[in-house]
Amino acid sequence: MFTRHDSLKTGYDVVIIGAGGHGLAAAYYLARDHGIRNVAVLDKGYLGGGNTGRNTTIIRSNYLTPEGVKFYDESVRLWQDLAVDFDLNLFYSARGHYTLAHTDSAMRTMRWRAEVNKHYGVRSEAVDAAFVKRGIPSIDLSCGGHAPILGALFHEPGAIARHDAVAWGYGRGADRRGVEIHQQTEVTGIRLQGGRVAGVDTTRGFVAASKVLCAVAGFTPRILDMVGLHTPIYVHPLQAMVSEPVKPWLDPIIVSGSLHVYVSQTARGELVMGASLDPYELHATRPTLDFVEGLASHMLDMFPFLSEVKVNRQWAGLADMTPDFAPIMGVTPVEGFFLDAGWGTWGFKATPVCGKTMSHTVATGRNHLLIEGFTFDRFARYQLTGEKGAASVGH
Amino acid sequence: MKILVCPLNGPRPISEFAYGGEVRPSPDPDTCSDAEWSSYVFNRSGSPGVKYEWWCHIASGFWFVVLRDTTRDVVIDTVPADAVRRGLPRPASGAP
Amino acid sequence: MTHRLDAHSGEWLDRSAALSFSFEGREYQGYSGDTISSALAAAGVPYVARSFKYHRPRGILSFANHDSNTLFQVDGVPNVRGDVTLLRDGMRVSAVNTFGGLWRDKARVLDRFARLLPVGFYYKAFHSKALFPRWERMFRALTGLGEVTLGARREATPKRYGFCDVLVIGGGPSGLSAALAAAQAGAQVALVDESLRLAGNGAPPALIRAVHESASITLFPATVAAGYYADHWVALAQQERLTKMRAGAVVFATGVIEQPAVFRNNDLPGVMLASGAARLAARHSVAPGRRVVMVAANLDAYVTSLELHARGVPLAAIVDLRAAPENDAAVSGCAALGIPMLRAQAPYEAIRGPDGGVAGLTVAPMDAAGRLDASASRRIDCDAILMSVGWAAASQLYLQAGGSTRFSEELQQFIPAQSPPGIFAAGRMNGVYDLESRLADGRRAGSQAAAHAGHGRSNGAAVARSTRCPSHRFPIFDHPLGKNFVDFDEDLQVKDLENAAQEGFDSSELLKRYSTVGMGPSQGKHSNMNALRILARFRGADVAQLGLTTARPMYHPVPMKLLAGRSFYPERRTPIDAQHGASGAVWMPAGNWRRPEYYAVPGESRAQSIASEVQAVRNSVGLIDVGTLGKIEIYGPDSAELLDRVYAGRFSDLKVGMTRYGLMLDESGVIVDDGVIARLGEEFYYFTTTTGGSATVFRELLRLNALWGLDCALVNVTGHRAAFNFAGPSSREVLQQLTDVDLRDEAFPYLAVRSGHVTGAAARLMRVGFVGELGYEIHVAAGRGPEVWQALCAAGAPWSLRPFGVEAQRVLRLEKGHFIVGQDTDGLTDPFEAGAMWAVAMKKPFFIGQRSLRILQARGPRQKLAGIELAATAPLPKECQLIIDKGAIAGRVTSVTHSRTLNKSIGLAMLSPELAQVGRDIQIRVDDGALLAARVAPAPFYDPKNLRQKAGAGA
Amino acid sequence: MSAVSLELREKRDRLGLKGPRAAEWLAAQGVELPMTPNTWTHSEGTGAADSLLVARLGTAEFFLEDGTAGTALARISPSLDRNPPGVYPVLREDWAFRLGGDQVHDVLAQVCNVNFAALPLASRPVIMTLMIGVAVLVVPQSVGGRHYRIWCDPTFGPYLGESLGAVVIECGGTYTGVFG
Repeated sequence: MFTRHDSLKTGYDVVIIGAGGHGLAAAYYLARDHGIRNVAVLDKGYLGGGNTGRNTTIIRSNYLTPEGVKFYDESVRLWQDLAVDFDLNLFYSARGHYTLAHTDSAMRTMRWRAEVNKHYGVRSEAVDAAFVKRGIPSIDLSCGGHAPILGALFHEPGAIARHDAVAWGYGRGADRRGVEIHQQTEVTGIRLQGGRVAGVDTTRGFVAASKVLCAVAGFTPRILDMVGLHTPIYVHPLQAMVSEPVKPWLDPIIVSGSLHVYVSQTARGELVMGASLDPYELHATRPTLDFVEGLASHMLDMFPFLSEVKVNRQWAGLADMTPDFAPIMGVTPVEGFFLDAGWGTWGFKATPVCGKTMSHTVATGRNHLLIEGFTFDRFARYQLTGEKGAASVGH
Repeated sequence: MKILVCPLNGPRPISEFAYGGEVRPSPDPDTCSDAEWSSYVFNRSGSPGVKYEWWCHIASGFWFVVLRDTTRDVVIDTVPADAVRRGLPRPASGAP
Repeated sequence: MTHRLDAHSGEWLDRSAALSFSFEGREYQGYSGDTISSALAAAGVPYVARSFKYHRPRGILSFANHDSNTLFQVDGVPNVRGDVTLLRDGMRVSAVNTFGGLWRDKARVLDRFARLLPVGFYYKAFHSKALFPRWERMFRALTGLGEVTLGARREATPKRYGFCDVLVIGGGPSGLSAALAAAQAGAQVALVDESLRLAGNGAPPALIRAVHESASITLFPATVAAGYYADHWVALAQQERLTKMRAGAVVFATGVIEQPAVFRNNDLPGVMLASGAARLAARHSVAPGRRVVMVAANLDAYVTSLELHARGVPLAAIVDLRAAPENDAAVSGCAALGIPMLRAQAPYEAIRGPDGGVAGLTVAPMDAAGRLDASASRRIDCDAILMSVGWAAASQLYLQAGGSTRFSEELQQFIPAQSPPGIFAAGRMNGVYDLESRLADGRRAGSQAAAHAGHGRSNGAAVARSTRCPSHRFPIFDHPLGKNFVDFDEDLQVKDLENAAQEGFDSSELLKRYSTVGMGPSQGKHSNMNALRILARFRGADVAQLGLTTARPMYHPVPMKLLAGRSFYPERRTPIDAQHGASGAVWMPAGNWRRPEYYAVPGESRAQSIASEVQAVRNSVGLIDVGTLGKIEIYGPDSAELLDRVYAGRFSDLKVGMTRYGLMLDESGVIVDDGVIARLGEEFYYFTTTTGGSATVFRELLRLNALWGLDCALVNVTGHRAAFNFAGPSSREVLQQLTDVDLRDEAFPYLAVRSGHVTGAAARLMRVGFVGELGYEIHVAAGRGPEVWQALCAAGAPWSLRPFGVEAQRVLRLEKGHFIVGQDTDGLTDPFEAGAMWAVAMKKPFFIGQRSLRILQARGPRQKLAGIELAATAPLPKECQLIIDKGAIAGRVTSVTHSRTLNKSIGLAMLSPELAQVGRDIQIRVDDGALLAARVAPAPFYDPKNLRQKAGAGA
Repeated sequence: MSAVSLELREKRDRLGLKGPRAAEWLAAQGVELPMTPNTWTHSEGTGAADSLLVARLGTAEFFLEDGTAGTALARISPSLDRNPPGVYPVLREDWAFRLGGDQVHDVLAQVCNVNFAALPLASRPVIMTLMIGVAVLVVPQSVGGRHYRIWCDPTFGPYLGESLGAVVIECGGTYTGVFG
């Protein structure tokens, strides 16, 4: 699938930091759509080893703001053709997505999202508890009496995919088009000349490049320090866990903001479960017991019959958080330095559209229209996007 | 579960505490530029390092300041809240 | 035909207690003390499972829960661990993942297509948009293991916190001696062991006895240390509960896990790990077979052979991979028994018999380089093949604890390199193999751990690691026809891993993800080591250079019921909760409170009840419990200063005895909370916050007070005070009967606050309210709340008082045009946008959010909150439906209701500024997509001059 | 007596105080104060479990609860009405529980992450912690058998009582004085 390159060239047209889904997607589209093939993708670890391989693989476009909806809707469109583009089965599986509402204020937010979605032709509806029960007959609507379900936002196109395969597909596609992927190659510094990018220092030597794209969710601030840029991004761990395989019984994807649960069942029969962000800053992916305790408890509130189902494994990733729950993308004050960051807990679903828009932005030097709402300078201008809505829970 | 040593209540599991974010001195609102102010309001020092942080022991409502290595999740020092006013010693980065 | 051996003194069975159980619908017998696996083995069932992918027949492999062959569906519970689950009388056991049962599993045809299903095949097939959905349905039908029983009840098991000085994980010789040494040093010790009985695994009986008798050692048998977490916090999973153990220090005596040899058909039923066979025979008196071949690469093979022979199990041969076995009594012992012993021979292929099990083993000579000469291979007839070729350290927990390991070429095993403080390794996991050394190593670790926990002095004489290598460096043998399995959970063969590496997945992490090696229920316990060896061979590297994948909890999978425990949900109730219930309250959640949405009256619909509650307030008097509001007192010389800094308005100039509305912003100028601030003294204020904000606002005020070092003190009385809003034209008349406070306008004007008594209870009365009628907020001590509430209800009865709920209050406040923070405002709304600048004192020297407001003023509002109204006849739009202007989104309805009082529908909407002009016509998109006409209207809608509240003028 | 018992106490006279001069003022009222933060003491010398309890919460806050027959608070409270400077009253409407019995630590181990069994009673510690999610004030006492006095916000009282009670009863104990 990939070529192992023994040595780095002295320079490339574009250096992409981070061989995760986003970085590889950008490389893929740079090569495929913009004819820029003299590209190196550098990763301090291994391909797809960051959040690409640690997320809960949910793909949806039921966002709150017009900027968000248009952006993620384009992503969903791209997802659907990816397997064929790659000639690689990504197990992209549209299963329907329920965001449960347990309070009337949550119900209000669901309707808000549904109305904005429908305005842009995205299939979402605010539905009542009876609809939820029809879609998920096994669910306990009372949630053990703790948080009765009043309704939900039902998002029909909601899907899951085999996360690792996405990185492999983009990696192989880029590799075949001449892009070099260098794993175990850490960027240790970025050289500037007259305020513009000249190249990057790595653990394997200096590499010249006039354009550098940073796509290292969870590690963004460390790279930004190298070019002296400041952003609102702060990093908290996000944990997840997976059960051992059981025969499929759960078709749709379920999210509950109040209970801090999201869950879907993979093609292997495993239940993949996530919850909310860890409560404090940490740059390590250590797991915690409180996390599995809380998540298991809330899972059993919704699905009491899972009492005997066993948790096989837990893990964590590092999430770039922003104050308005929207990414930070595009050109930056440092000429030739491009940013694809601030992905919080929702970066996986954006992989294809980030590749598309960032490759355009890197190739032309101008922000793609779809990312105008996510620019680097919006905070200085007090022009935050309203993705946070009224609530403060965002999966 | 992580143990945090509260200056008032002693060692307790971290679930007894609320995290108050990094201690960040504010620029003088009357003299600073809009850019300086928006940077203070929104920007964060997101890189890993040894940072002073606000922590509150929930049951007693006791706030104090923790010097923590955010890479290893190791507490290096705890100081009373009023130390923030008097000026915190600069952390020797990469401290034990 | 049974494989049960004659009874012997050491067996774990109670032969007087026969148990009957069913497997795949057939009845069998076992004994008390049997596990499901041992009972099935004794019963001589040819095989017990079908494999995950190819549905090949599988038998018992590790008898240690280190493989997924013995996962069963038991009485409706999926994936029960047969190796370690005790047999119960009447158990109904069946295999998982079969179609039409174990014996005639329809999916067994997959085995024949194995060639067509190489690793990652599913990434390369069936991904046309048209085909995938069909293929996926098929795949989902085939996938998974056991089946959940929908509708099964939730089991709430108690969890507990545990505390000890030294936690020892592992009850083998080193673990036992570590525990005893730590206890003798004065430490409180917890000793955890997986197996059903703490049998010591070959430790001296005296040691076992001493541990059992020690008062300072708590034993946790049949307990899995499932995960290590920060600061010596270990999850102990027992049968029916989770214990969260906090230790001062931890000793990892977790031992080693036996690894299979990899050769063609090494997964046939009857091919077993030797240690598993030994346990079966010793504890459960089950013979692995009638004619057994031992594949050997270490001394354990010969020791086990002697044990088996002693239990009456005939050995057909010992096939040693090495040119020369150890010079040891066990070896000569086997020779003396006349067991045929082959050397420098390797297993080439296991022969399948008619019943699907083993009929023989072909062995081939192997040269020093490990090459087999298949032409010279010969067959040995047998019905069981035991593998004793090596071990892998059970270092998962040690690695989770931050320990680091290095690969020892001498021992062919990862051994501890560096341990963090309070973490100690001992025994075979530490590379120490012979019994005396393990005991010594345990003593060393135990005393070091005790010392670390503050007991005794560590006498840590390091113990030399073994010189004899217990593990073969490459027990993996190619075969042109493959079926030489590395991972039994995932049906992975040697070539699968080589192909994956070939495709570029040539690091241990990538190999794991692409091939799924080690991702099954046994988490690589029997497969990671061999997979690593295969990868190393492919890369031409040493195992040491590649390293292990990250070890994560759980060590063994843990049922969610244990992790969840009982689940506690703190719920708050106002002091009036019981009275609400008695008055027919229909509850709604409000944060962790429950509040009456409205009070149901027999014969009235919900809408009628809410309407009547509204009318009561407008026309006579109503009573609502507002006890969920945050209530804070602030005392001291700097009280006014603090309030001036944290609220946007000014409170230092508030007169004693008066109240004022307060708006709270964050640093970015966004509205985050609001409330009423009452000045009760020069240096004493009492104020309220929103229900949702009370805890966070109070905590933030404490922080700011600590930061600023002001001379004032904050007291949170939210739960300690009951609060009601008593409102309506008749409220004064009714209340005056119950209070010593003079309620006349001149004595108690609008927005004033007074202290006095209501029905004898000390009370604070504020002439304020959300609902726009003459009214009083009444705050009393929580304990007096119920009697005051009842007195008000009784006194109001002649005026047909109604208690009213949250819904009625929403109508009433909307008629007054009051916004609700969080409903009518969102996460970015500033006071300019909310039209609340009247509550902001920009001239103050400082308040939180002030600096940002200056910037926002220049930026200008992006949206504006405005009143809207619709004709009474128009359908009522829903909250959060959109305002559409020229086909674009131009805002949203934040609140809307039908007002009987005003005979029209009214609401608030967040609009684009150009639309937010009184009189402007707007369009709302409603459910069916139609556009509904509405008009921007001035708020308040009701009593705009606020005369009713100010003057208290009756209608 | 059963292995473990939870008792919901009837309301007694209580007084909460904080502020820079609270200690000084209490001393002036003849109340014997605990000197170190988060400790408690019995006033009126007796040391009997039922006499006036004085707990120091942090440095500058005090929580006093009278015995059933106590008169101390009735005596000193009135002089608070003169609003002495630097002395701020704290309304304490807490629910109060008494948890005791041989198996008391089995119960506590299921509801709280503090190692109560290891507390040094001699130093008379006051514990402010979270118990099944609720902030509580805990005072361990040994007079009349090892037991714990627990106070919580009254709006959490029903939840804490019902939840603790359930655990206690499951451990073969009794829960008395249940309200409503």
